[in-house]
Amino acid sequence: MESLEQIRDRLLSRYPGAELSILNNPSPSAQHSLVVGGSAAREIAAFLRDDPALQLDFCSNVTGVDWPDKEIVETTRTTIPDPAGGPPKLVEQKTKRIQPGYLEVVYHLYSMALKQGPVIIRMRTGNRTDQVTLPSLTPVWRSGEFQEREVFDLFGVVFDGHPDLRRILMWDEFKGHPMRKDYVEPDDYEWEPTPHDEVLAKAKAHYPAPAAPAAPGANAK
Amino acid sequence: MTLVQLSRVTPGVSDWFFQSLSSPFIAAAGDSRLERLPIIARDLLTSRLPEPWRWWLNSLLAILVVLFGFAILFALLTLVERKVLGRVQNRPGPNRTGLPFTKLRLFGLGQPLADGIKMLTKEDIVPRSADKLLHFLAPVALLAFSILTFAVLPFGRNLVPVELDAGILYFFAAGAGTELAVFMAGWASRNKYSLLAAMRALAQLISYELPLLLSFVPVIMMAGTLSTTGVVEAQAGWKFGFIPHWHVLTPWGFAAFVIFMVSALAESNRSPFDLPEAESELIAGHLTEYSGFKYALFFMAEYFGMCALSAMAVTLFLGGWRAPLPFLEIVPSYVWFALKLFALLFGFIWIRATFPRLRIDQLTRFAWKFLVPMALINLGTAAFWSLTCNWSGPLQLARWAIALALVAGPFVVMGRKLSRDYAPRTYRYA
Amino acid sequence: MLGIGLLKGLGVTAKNLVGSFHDPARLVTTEYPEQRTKLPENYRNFPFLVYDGTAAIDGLRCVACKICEVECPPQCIYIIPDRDEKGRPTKKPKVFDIDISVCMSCQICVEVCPFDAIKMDQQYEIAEADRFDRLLLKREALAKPNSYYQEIHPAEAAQVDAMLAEARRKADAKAKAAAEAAAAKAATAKPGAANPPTRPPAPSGSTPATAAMKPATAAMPEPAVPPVQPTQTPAENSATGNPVAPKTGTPGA
Amino acid sequence: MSIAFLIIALVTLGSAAVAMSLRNLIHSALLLIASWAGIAAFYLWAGAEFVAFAQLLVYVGAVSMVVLFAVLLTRQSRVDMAIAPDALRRIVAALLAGGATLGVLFGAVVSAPLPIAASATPVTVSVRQMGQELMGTHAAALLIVGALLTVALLGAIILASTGREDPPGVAPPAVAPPTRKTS
Amino acid sequence: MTNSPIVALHGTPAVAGGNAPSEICHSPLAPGGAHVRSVRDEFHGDLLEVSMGPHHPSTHGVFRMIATLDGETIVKLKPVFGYLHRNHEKIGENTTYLGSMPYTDRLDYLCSMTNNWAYALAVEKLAGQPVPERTEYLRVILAELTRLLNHTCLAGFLLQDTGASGTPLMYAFREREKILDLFEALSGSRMMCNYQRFGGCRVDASPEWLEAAKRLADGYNEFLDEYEALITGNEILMARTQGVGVMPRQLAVSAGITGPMLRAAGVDYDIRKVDGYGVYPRFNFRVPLGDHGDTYDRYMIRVLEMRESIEILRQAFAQLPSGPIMDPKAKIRGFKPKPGEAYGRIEGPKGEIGFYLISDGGANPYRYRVRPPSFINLTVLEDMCLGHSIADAVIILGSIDIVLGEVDR
Repeated sequence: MESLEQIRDRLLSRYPGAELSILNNPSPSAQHSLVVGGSAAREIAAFLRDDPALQLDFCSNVTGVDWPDKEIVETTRTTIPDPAGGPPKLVEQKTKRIQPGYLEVVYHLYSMALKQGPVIIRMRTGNRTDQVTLPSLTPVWRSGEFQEREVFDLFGVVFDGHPDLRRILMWDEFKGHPMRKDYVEPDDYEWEPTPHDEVLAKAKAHYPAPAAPAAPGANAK
Repeated sequence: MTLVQLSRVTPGVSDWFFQSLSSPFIAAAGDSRLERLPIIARDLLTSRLPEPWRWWLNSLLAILVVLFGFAILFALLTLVERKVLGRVQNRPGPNRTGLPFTKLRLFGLGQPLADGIKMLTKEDIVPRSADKLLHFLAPVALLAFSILTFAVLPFGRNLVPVELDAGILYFFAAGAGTELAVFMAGWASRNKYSLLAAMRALAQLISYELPLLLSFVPVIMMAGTLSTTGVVEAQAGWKFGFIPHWHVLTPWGFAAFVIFMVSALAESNRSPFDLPEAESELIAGHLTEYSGFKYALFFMAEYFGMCALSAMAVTLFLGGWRAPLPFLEIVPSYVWFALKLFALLFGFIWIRATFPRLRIDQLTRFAWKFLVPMALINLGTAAFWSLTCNWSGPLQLARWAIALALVAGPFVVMGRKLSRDYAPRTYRYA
Repeated sequence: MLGIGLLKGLGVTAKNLVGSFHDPARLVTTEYPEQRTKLPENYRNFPFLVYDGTAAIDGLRCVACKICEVECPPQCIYIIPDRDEKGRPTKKPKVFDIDISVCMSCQICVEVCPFDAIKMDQQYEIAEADRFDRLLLKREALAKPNSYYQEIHPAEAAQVDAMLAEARRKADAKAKAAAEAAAAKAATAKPGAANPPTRPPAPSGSTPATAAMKPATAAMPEPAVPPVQPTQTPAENSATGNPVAPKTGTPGA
Repeated sequence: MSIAFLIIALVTLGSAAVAMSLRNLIHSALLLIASWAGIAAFYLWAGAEFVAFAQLLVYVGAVSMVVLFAVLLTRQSRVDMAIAPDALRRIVAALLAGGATLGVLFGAVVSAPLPIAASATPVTVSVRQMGQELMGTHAAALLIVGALLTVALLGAIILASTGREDPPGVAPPAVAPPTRKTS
Repeated sequence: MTNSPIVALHGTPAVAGGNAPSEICHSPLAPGGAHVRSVRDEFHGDLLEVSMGPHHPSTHGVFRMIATLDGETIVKLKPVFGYLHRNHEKIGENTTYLGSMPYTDRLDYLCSMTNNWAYALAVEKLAGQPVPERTEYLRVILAELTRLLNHTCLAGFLLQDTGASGTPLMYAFREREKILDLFEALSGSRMMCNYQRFGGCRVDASPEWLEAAKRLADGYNEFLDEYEALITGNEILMARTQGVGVMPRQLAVSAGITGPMLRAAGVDYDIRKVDGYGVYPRFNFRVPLGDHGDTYDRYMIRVLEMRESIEILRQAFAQLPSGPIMDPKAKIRGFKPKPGEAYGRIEGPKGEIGFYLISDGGANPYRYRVRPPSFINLTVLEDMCLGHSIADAVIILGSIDIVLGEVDR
């Protein structure tokens, strides 16, 4: 099985315009992945499936991952020469930078013909609010049909070219995407019979009558 | 000699009265006291009455005994069916219900009582848009037709409710009415899908009516009469002392018996052909809009139909109330009839416990492409059998061989054609 | 030939029908509630708190360390540690609730509890009409004697008790050694100022468990082999030292 | 004229008459079947069991199904059940047809040598004799009856097939391949 | 009973339970749970739209199929999911690695041992955690016992769908009970075993337990012979299942079908042979392949796989080493794998069940994804059912072998 670098170089040679980069996976499983730019994704996928050396005809797993905006605090140390001729002072400046988040879709590809291990490709959306469309790979691997609908349903990634993009697990009138990190569930969503700590706080807003008739006596603080 | 003479509606003097007096003197085989017990009991009850009333009372007695007997048989049959089904599936079957308010379990004998009460107390919902009269009439008609068929069944040596010259024809004429009742049930519930399902059930009933009728024609040909007692008479006697002359023990008889039983399965909507209540039947077939006691009536009618058809099979093929061996004649004839009937009913239940269900198109193809041709060919074999009845010695063996060939040959050929594209497969390993 | 498969099928059902009358393997129903299947020793239903000695509440082994509350996946345990009059936390739970309508009896609390204070019960007939009050088991309802624990999990209980005894013996030995050392030091430094009194050895009742990380296997049941095997110290790893699932009366196996 | 005869006559004629007047097609079909059963009762009253059961088996069992299936499958809409407006011509035609059949029947009944008094015990004709008689002298009649039944069956099929849009010969368009865009 | 707010709460209209998609108008709900209404379609005449489920006797759990019928044959079939959806993956992200282990029992609730193993394998791959020999063998034994249990149940359900009144299902459940008793004796619970841990398993198998398991494995071939005598040669079953629901090879591979369904279509892909995880390379066993890819093949492949599983069990009992069942350095509490991601998969009875974990160094996984075999195997349900009748659709669904806990997650 070729290494990921060789695959990337062959892809770059065939599709000079595509943005391809290797994402290193530090864990001992060493399953590194190939980040594919959005534009030529479907051709690259078709190539991966039809190339005689690879024949990745089995798309085992399609996963959505939500990377919210990250606040990165950079501390830059600058030495300022002391105007009074004293020893230079070390000043740490903390610059807060918001790294824009994105939604990511990970495809685990295997080859049933050559029985070869996973080649993992990732596609990333522009950001988490408006640019959330990605080219759908269902025309290449039909196994993506339900899984991409699930990523659309739970993460909100719009796959263009998907034959039947609808919600699959939640009911059609459901608003919002539950698997996103910043998803706030409606507070009467699932009321615990014996609430304590923050669930109790949320549940209190829903008690019609005076203080916590339903909270069992034992939990009286 | 008859128990009651229904056929002569005219009040003309019927001749049963004189015959019943002369019965003790007929040196019929096995006329032990036990044998004539039912007739003695009947005479005891009706001897004091003047002439015209005695006939009414006798017919009333016969009706009561037959109806009461089959009602109890129905109740027992539901229990026995669930017990046998349970035992086949390695579980004890219903054994909790016994006498109400007591700890007595009675091996589940209280189950029919419990089911009856449940069915009686269930609410009987009639859809608003239903055709009230027909909706009510359907189960009644179905039950009436299946009870009518009991009139000609020879339960014992001279225990046939109505001695009709064309008894068998009467049996199947009454049986033909069930289709009408199924149609009424389907139509009256004004539900498009129960009508569709009723049409499907009708297709099944009609396509299995033909093999049913064709399979008893050879018996009539051999017995030479259409009356049920005549058929039983034709199966009297034993060959070489221990092989009874039952029709089932002849090649054509066995083939006709198998066709008859398979068609009987389909006529009473039993196991491989129980299409109406298959869940793939969109809803619940033509019984969708029925509940409560009407629903129970439908099932009572199905069980009565099953009992009537197996009783007729016993009469036609298994020698009616005849004992299998000469020295077994001491056992009264009605006991033999009951034993054979229970054996066939057990066969029905056994088949229901084992076989999956056929699809509607496979079911009708099986009837038209396999059963009807087999029945017609069987007619031919029976004709050959009757023509060669006077062959003797080695020719007898040839006669058996040819008859067997005439039965087995088409069976194998048509069997192979029918199951052309179904065969157990062998698998390769990677 | 058409029909052979059908006949074979009838043969199988007939064999089962006849078999159900004489072969116990062919009639497998145990008619609950009259007959009951014997529960294997490892069977677990809902947790309960073990207490030593006779006094139910203050004999509890639980020290309200809240490890189980944190580790419980459906978060159905709720503990409030007890405080004595001066506000210092005593090693006893004032409130210890388990909501068995939420608990899924996964026994992770038993696995992570360093003090063997919580074990899995085998009581399964606990249907209730009301979903709240009676399915929320309080401390009093949860506490059960160690003898009960011996009764339902004999092998496992034996191993746990042996370990506790071992830990207690080692704690006493350490305490005695510390006492002698202190006495010796006091003797040498007698002319000096009197030493502060040595800390009385911890009350025997609730010896803090050895801080060493208890391997998960130790809490598991021992083989039902009659002699209680010496508890396996983490280092020594004898071949058959593993806690094994005891003999199981698997009916009809 | 015994009471039984009167009852059977009343039932048969009554159901036939009501069958004509009902608007609900299925009810009239069922009443028609009831009148056939009445005729079977007549045979029974006359002592001819075989014919009665044959009638029951053939008519109530089989032909009734054909009629009911035909009625259901034709699915005529209600409108053409109404009587046509120019009633005069229709009345004259009806009278003519009715009068003709009445005359023929009356002639047959009068001229046929019916035995006047019902004999004491009607001669019991065994099924065997009837079989020989049927196959021997009346074989032609048997064939005609067979033809009549096939005509009835064909009529039902033709009635049913007129309603379908495309003539039965043309197979319905092959099922379109499942377009991915479902709704 | 006090008027608890629950009743008040759930009475409110904005209840979160949700209702069925609105475009299916609720025509008379008939027994058997089938809403039916007629739909006019331009080129078919009046079609019949039948919605079977979510509580329908033949759908295995809360699964719903909206089938559009033209008379008898199916023209369109739309599966509807989500009735058992509880967002298992979000729960996985809010619980520790160990805390998710009991939840994996609830995925495919017929085969909890293989779910546990798949999750443990993925976490061990993520953290590079070694596993002692004895545990590897115990895992293989329990996985093959689960495969026996699952395939026996499937054969029973398939026959139940064709209408055999429960007899094959009862025989299947009689054998399943014996295996569940073994699991209960070992792990404490029949179906919710929660038995594997990262780097080992919880309880060692006692010699008596192993003896009982060996007896079961030896007796299983005898049961299978009796079972096949009842079913495999049965002409009615062959008529109902042969040639029904055919799935071509290319469609199977492209649609990501795995497990017995794939091998019934003739594709030689068994993860036990391909990945060689655990100690499977040490056993020699064969992988049966079908040629027609129809419902009968899917049933037969599972029966042949059961015979192979018995073979594996026999070899595993013979080679089972003694020794520790838990890696001493494995941590139960405070298990924080280094940042990174891993995808571990095993050959579950229903197909390839895999876990994809992304760790950010914390106690909870950053992303916890389950690769559900029955959910993905349902992709081809419509392609297989077109042109068949409703009675066949019920059997085709049965032959796919789905469990709704895993489909809806």
